[in-house]
This record gives sequence, structure tokens and C-alpha cells, in this order.
Amino acid sequence: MKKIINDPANVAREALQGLGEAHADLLTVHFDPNFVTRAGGPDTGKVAVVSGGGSGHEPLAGGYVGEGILHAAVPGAVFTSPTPDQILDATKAADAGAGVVHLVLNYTGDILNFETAAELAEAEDIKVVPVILDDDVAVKDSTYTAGRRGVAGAIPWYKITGASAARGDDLDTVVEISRRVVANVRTMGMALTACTVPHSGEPSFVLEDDEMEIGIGVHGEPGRERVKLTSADEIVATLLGSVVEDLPFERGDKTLLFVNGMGGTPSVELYLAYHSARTYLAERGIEVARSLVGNYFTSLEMQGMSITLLKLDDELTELWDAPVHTPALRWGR
Amino acid sequence: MKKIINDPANVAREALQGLGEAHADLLTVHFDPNFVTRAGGPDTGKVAVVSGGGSGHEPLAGGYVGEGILHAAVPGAVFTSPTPDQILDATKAADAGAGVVHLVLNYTGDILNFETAAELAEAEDIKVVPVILDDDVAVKDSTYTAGRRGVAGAIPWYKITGASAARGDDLDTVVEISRRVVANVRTMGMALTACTVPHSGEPSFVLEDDEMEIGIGVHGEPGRERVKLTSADEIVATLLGSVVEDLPFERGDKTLLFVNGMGGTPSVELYLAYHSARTYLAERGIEVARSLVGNYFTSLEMQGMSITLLKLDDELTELWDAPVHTPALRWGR
Amino acid sequence: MTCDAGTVVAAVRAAAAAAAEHKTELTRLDREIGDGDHGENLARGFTAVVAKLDASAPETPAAVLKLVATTLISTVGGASGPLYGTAFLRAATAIGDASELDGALVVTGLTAARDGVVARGKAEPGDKTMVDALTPAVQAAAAAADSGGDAAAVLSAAADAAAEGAEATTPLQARKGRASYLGERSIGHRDPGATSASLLLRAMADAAAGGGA
Amino acid sequence: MTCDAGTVVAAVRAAAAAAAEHKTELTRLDREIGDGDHGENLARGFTAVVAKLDASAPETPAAVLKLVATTLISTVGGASGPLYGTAFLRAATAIGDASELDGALVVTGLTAARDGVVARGKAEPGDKTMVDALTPAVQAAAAAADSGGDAAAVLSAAADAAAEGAEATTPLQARKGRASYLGERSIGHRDPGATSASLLLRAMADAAAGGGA
Ligand SMILES: Nc1ncnc2c1ncn2[C@@H]1O[C@H](COP(=O)(O)OP(=O)(O)O)[C@@H](O)[C@H]1O
Ligand SMILES: Nc1ncnc2c1ncn2[C@@H]1O[C@H](COP(=O)(O)OP(=O)(O)O)[C@@H](O)[C@H]1O
Ligand SMILES: [Mg+2]
Ligand SMILES: [Mg+2]
Ligand SMILES: [Mg+2]
Ligand SMILES: [Mg+2]
Repeated sequence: MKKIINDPANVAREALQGLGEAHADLLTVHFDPNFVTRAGGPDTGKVAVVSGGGSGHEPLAGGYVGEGILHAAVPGAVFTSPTPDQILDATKAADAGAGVVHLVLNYTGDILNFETAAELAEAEDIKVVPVILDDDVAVKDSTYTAGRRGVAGAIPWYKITGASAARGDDLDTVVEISRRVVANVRTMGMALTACTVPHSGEPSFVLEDDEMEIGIGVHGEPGRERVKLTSADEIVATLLGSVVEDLPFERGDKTLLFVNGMGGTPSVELYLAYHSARTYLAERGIEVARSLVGNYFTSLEMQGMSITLLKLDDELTELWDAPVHTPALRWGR
Repeated sequence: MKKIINDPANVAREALQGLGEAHADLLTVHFDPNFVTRAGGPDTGKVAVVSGGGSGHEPLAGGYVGEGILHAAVPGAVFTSPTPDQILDATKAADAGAGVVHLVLNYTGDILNFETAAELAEAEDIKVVPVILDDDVAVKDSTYTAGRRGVAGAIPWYKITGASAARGDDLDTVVEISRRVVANVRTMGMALTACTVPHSGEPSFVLEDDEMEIGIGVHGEPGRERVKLTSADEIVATLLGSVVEDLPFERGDKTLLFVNGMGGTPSVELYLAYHSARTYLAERGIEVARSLVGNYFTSLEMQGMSITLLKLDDELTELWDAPVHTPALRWGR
Repeated sequence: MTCDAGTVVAAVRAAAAAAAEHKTELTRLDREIGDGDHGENLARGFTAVVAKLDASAPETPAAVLKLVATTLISTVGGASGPLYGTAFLRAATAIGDASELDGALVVTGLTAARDGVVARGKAEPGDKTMVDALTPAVQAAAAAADSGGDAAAVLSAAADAAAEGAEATTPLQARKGRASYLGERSIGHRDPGATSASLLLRAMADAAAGGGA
Repeated sequence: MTCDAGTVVAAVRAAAAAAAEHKTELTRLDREIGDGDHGENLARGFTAVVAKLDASAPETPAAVLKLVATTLISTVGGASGPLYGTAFLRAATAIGDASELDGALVVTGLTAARDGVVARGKAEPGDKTMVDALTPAVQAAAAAADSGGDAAAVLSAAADAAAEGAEATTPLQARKGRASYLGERSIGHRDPGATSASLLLRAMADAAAGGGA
């Protein structure tokens, strides 16, 4: 295991400390239990948006706390959903009386822990509505699985939900818009290498030099299939093929195209893949109206990428464009 | 070699195509010869700032073209300085009649090619002044070397030089400020893994599982020494120790602390190292007034990091804070 | 042999020791079909449980189990945190304020625990989850209690059946939890949660058996 | 044997073939003490040179060399691009408009080339650069011309001396170029630029020798 870390047990905590120190103007990191809130405190009169998940996905979720997007984030242990007490404290800290939306990625652990936290919050008279993201087309949503995973679609989902709250929408509206993103966003990922959970010290799986894993999740889980490494164009066609046919995205659709690195993928490869994806979509008459390229939802140091496509309407586009100011996403101010 | 690429010979070109497509609102990518300019054309009446180097360092340099920073960037082949004709064309495209600053990283190839381009530009009546960055304290500046390398200090150097040009400073002033950054910035890097130049297909060096390379450059060159992998705190102490004693940085100094990933280093490790660096500097009474954490000047997919410290005065701080709008750096608008 | 609060504390401490001892093995199993944290999750939770037990002396078996439940819920996270938390919480509620547990009360507690896991996680037997260890455990416990077993004997029967149930998850295709993402590729690996359930039961049974000494 | 523009074209094409043939080896040498692109850089440059030669027919030896120079300058990049570019450019200028090269003119051209590299790169002999191949090459060329050698013989002597010079860079510590960053760790590796210089000279010498046939 090659990492720049101290005690493997303290990785998530020390990274959070760094996040808090580097961005003290934007956010405040709380410990025991761990959660991140905006530096300014609750957003008076507005719906609060809270998310979280395991650590090891940085900049998710703490890096998205700030104006125009999340009010609080709750990081669990590495690749482990947070516990209800963390989520409860974050929810209480974020709540401004207009209700709280829990943005939950669809994993058994996250669902259960957020469920418990929501019950506890309701008991303290905070209205909580969960919205669940399950954008990963690599997993078939059937009675034979825990349902699709929530993966990189989280970034536009956070952004647009947060922008709806920021413009003063009421709880029902924020939830409707958030669910509209879920209904219109699809993602699929792949990995060139596995990642190593610090306390485990062993890679999550082993790929030969000429192999890649298709349909990977964001926790170093093995994916849908292991195949020979091919060209960027072929990889993009595989990922986008599944994504496009799933919704389906159609000729004339206006989309946001998001090429996400898994943590160890350099910018040069992501932009190369983005170019390939643009070409693929142009051939099918699908318009790319907005773009995002970078390591935004990672799996530790894994090399690989996911491609996300979100079908945009005018309102979603406007909410995507609205100002945001966080460590990981910033524009308009 | 595991990369998301097509033909290894086309990596730099296809990534540039992606950059141009994803950020058509900000910049224009030109081919044959390759260079990147702002979408808006020359900046009327202002000094133009042009830089470049090999490809494989993305988002450097094309990702820094935009308002408030570079007017043009010239990407060579992977890890190879650009050629004079590219640099000349970029210089001509950026020039607005107030002179051009060439921001050159101190490598023999870059110096020679920018020198030739400057001669050719002068022949076309464009006033060009080169400023050379050599911030890498891993290399001793002596008659026994080609001098110190220019490494991650380039990011604050670009930013502050560009901000000086943006506020309308004349050529002499922009050059003075740019040289002030060079005089006050120091960097040192390390690697956990090597990188693989696409057309070569072989890693630039081989490290055992328990080894790291200290004093690495940004081209997969082996570094100053190969040692056993240690903790983040010890690595940070080694890097910052050299950086701090070199200038030297002293108790009471106000600084910008920049933890840069080499391309394959995830955010979680960079923030952890940032926290360690903050602690190190706090113990020595060195104030961190500004921060930057991320993969900003990379060596393909190399895992590792560099730490840069820039001593700030009020003017440099103000220029760092000034608005910037590029794919890789954005604030204030 | 009695099974009072002290015995239950000893059993929980034994479970904690088992979680620590098998941490690497459980994590390895979870790496194969999950995300490689199950051992770490349980070890973290039970370390916190032991710290709580060191600092307080719950007076009834139910109070011990409730302390375990709340501690696991607030320290484990993941899927197993709320599921084990619910299991211990439901068991505590089910056994009421009894100061000693007999075989029948152990069956009551185990049944409530299993039902709680099913209620929260919605897994059926055969889905390749901890339910595949808990369900045979409940059946074996009931049988042992019917034939007059005391608390320790009932727990021991439950542990044996849980071990077999865990073993039997190997050929199954997962339909719940992370392993379900793998589809057919989950076949051939033992479920980490079923394995931990059997290990915890075994440790508690052994401690309960020795507990009166 | 004459050494006219056609012979020089043949020599340059042979040099291009050598650059392609030794690409991997030169890149490997550069990976050890540089950044692993020298072979790729030269191959890219000489491929462009061949394309230019296919499309035009320069009429004098100097015109051929000038075409090589400008093409290398605009396609190679790195340290070697401007250095080789300068070398060919200075050689072209030095030999003037001669329609054929004799031994003495080859010496003139080689000397100007070497001086150009030194003027641009400021390396001294012993710094572990291409200068360590070019300097002995110039000396051997001059000696061969003094003893009456024709163009091909002079080039051949230069190539032999360059090969020895390149070989002799192995034990040196680099003081110029990227290899200098390695300090003592540069010792024990042959310099890629000195190696390419000797390979290019050898190819040109062989082509010039066969050129009159
Ligand atoms: N829906 C469910 N019902 C019952 N048990 C489940 C369910 N989902 C997961 N589990 C159990 O949880 C175990 C995994 O726990 P753990 O690794 O700690 O959590 P996570 O999967 O969140 O990383 C699985 O091996 C399985 O036995
Ligand atoms: N200052 C210099 N003078 C002469 N030759 C040099 C100098 N610097 C580098 N070289 C030569 O250039 C070679 C490296 O060329 P190349 O790899 O193509 O460029 P780069 O070092 O920019 O990657 C070295 O092996 C050396 O022979
Ligand atoms: Mg987990
Ligand atoms: Mg190079
Ligand atoms: Mg797990
Ligand atoms: Mg080189």
C-alpha cells in the first residue's frame, strides 16, 4: 500500500482537519461526531440540504459544503456510511426551520443510517425528507439486487438540489427538483486499478496489466465484468452505450456531460475521454450543453473514470449555472 | 502501461481537443502548430502573458488560460518543450501591443526554444521579456547542474503575473512582479510511483513497494534520493524542511501554502498532507495566509506530491486574490 | 449456571474479543464481495462497547444489550451497524426486565433480534446475508430450549447452526447488500455478515457456558 | 565519389532511418537519466524531415542541411531540437553554396555544427552531453581531412570518434541538461544525446560512402 498517510486509522480524520484549515472561510469541520457545516451557520429561512457517505470519496462530501449547494455533509469511516448520531447532529446544525433534505446514495448502509437519523430528527420536530440517488446503470435494478448504486451523478444532483434551496424554494419544490435530477441522470464507471482501504492494506481486487473492470462502483467493489484493456474510444463507447440506452437519451436531448476521475486518473486522460465522449454523443445527435471534467467523486487512489449524463431542461440548466462557492466547485462568485 | 488513451502518439492532441470542447467559452485551442489562447482574443492595451512546457502536466498550461492569468499557453509533446514556431504563433496571437512576458520553466529545452521564439518575435517587432522560474530546491543551483528546475511554484507565479497584467501594469512592472514571485517561491516534491510516458510504454523508474523518491522533478525523472516510505508527517517535514531553510522562511512570515498532487494522488491524501504541513509551519511561527490543495501541475499519473511555499507581501496577496476564470483556477467571478 | 447481567457482560466482552480476533478475516471476506470494511467496522464498534462497559455497570441483561445496541449504532455505520444495532435493541426489548435469562428467554431474544434484522434490511433467507446465519440459529435455539437447554446450551446450539448457515452462504448468489452488485460473481464466497454473526454467537455461547464458574 | 546535394539527401535519409531504428534504445537511455523522450523526439523530427525531402529537391548541400535544421527546430522541441537544429543550420551556413563537399568542407561544416551546439547549450567537454560526441568527431574529421580523406572518409572518421566519445560519457557525472539533476546518480549511464549524435554520424557516413555508386 503506497499512500501519503500517518496512522491508517486516522486518514479520514486528518484529511478533514486539512479541509477545515484550508477552507475555514467556507466551512467548519466538527469532530466527535464528525460532520461539516457551512462557516456561516444555518441559511435563514431556507431548506437545508445535507448529504454524506463513506470517506475515501473526497472531495465528496465535505468539499461540496458551501453557498449554493450543501449545508452540511457527514463523512463516515472510509467507505462506510456515517452513523445516525453524526447525521442527526449535522441535520440539527443545518436546519433553519424550513425543513431538511437528506441526499442519500443508494447503499444499504446509507439508507439504514439516514433512516434512523431522520426518525431521531423528526422526534426533535425537524422535518426531514430523504431523496435517494441510484444512477449507476452497471447494476440492474431488480429484486435480485439492493438496487442501483448512487455514484457520480451525485455532483450535479447536489448542485441542482442546493441551488433550488438557495433560491428559496420550499421543501416540496426542492424535493421535486432533486427527484427530477435522479430521474434524469445516469452513470457508468470503470477501473484500471483497484484501490486500497488504508486500514485493510490490501487492494480491493487485483487486475492484470492488460485488464480493466467495467461497471465498477465507488468503493473498490469489483464491477460487472473484467475484460481486456481497450482504447479510450472503446471504453467510452461501452460506458456511454449503457448510459444512453438506459434512460434513454435521444437525438435532440440537451445534456450535461460529466467525466469523473476515480482519484488516480490524471486530467490529461479525463480530457481525452471527454473528447471521445463528445464525439460519441455528437454522432448520435445528443447535445452537450454543460460539462464537468475532473476527480470529483473518487475511490481513494483508484485509476479509472465514470461518465455521467444528465438530461437538462431549462430549469435544471439554470440551477446548474447558479453561483456556487465550495472547495470543490466554484463559479459565479 | 495502464491509461485511458487511444494511439499513444495522440494523447496530448486528443486531450487538447477535449479541453477546447469543454471550455469553448474560455479558450480556443489551435492546432498545427498547437497553442491555446483566450476565447476573447488579445487583451486590448494590456501586457500579454504566455507560458508553456511539455504536455503531461495537465491542467498546466492550457488549463490556466483565461481572464486574470495566462493569455496563451504552448503545449509541447509529452514532457518535451514546445518548438519555437508554436511559441511564436502563440506570442503573436496573445500580443496586444503592450509587450509579452514569456513565463519559462527552467529546463534547457524550454529555455532554448523560448529563446529562439523570442528572437523571431522581436524580428516581428513584438517586445518579449522572458522570466524564468527555478523554484525546485531539490536541485542545487551550481555550475554542476543546469540550474534549478521550475516546478509547482508555476501556479502562483502564473496567477500573480497574470493578475499584474490584468490590472493594467506596464511590461516592466509585470516583469518585476513576476520576478518577485520567483525570488520568493520554493518547492520540493516526492513520488510514491513513477509515471509512464505514453509513447515509451515503460515506467520512468521503478520503486519497490516500500520505497519513495525524494526530490522528484515533474517529468518522471528520478529524484535526489530513494528512501524507505515513511509517514506523511515525516515526508512533509523532509520537503518543508528543505523548502523553509532554502529561502529561508522565517517566524512571522506570511505565506501561501500549496500542496500539489502529481496526477495520481487523491484529494484525501493531499488534504491530509496539507494538515501536516499546517502543523509543521505553525510550530515554526510561519503564517499560512492563503492555500491551494489539488492536482494542479502533474506528471501524468504519478502518485506523489510537492509542497510549495510563497512568501507573500500585501501586493502579492492582492494579486493572488484578484479574480481569475480558467478551467483549472477560478474565483471572484 | 445462571445467566445474569454479569454473564451477559462477559458474553459481550467475549464477542468483542472475537470481533478483534477475526477482524482481518472478516475484512478479507468483505473485500471479495463487498467493500472490505466489515471486520474493521465491527472491531471499531465492539472496542467502543468494551469502553462503555468499562465505565458503567448495567444492572439487567436487557440493559447490557441496550448499551451494546446504542453503541454499535453510533460507532459502526455501514449496513452492519444499524442491523446489529437493531438486533441487540430488539433482543433487549423482548427479554424485558428479567434479571436472569433461561433458555426460553434466549430464544425470545434471538427471535426478536432476527426479526429486527429482517424488518430493517428486508432480506429473506437465501439472500446471502447475516439472516442466513440468524434464521437457522433461531430454529436451533428453539429446538434446544424445547429439549430443556439452559441459556448457554441454547446459545451454543444457535452458534452451531449459525456456523452452518454461514458456511452455506458460499454457493449462494447475493440479493441484498453490496455483494448483490456482483450478481453471479458473488457465488463462491462466504458472506461476511453471516460469518460475523456465527462468530459472535459462538463467543457469547462459550462465555455463557463458562459464565457461572 | 562525389558528395553533392543528392548524396547529402541520401545521408540525411539514412540518418532518419537510424533515428527510427534506434528510437527505443535512445528513449531507454533518456529514461535512465532524463525524461524518456529523446528517441521519440528525434524520430518525430526526422520523420518530418523525410516528408519535407519527399516534397522538395533542395539544390545544394547547404540547402539540404538548412531544410533539416528548420524542420528539426519546428518539430523536435526539448533540448535536442534547438541544439541539433542549430548544428545543421550552422553547418549549412559554414559550407556556403558549394555544390559538392570535399573532406575539408565536411570538417568546416562539422566544426561549425559543434560550435553552434556549444554556443547555444554552453556545455563543455566532459559535461556528459552531445558535445562529448561532437568534439572528438571534429578532431578526428580534421585529422582525416589532413591526411587527404574525401567527404565520406572524413565523416566515417568523425562517426568512429563520436561513437568512442559517446561510450566515454558513461562514467561521467552530468553537468548540463536534465541528467544534471541526478548529480552522482547520473554516473554509469550513457548520454542519450551523445549516443544519437554518433548514430546519426555513422548513418550519414555510410550513406555518403555508398552515395557515388
Ligand atoms: N439488507 C440486508 N439485510 C441483512 N443483512 C445485510 C443486508 N445488507 C447487508 N447485510 C449484511 O451486512 C454485511 C456487510 O456489512 P458491512 O461490510 O459492515 O457494511 P457495508 O456493506 O455497508 O460495508 C453483509 O455481509 C451482509 O451480511
Ligand atoms: N546544454 C546542453 N548542451 C548540449 N547538449 C545538451 C544540453 N542539454 C541537453 N543536451 C543533450 O540533449 C539530450 C537530451 O535531449 P532530449 O531528451 O531530446 O531533450 P530533453 O532533455 O529536453 O528531454 C541530452 O542527452 C544531451 O546530450
Ligand atoms: Mg462499507
Ligand atoms: Mg523532454
Ligand atoms: Mg463492507
Ligand atoms: Mg529527454
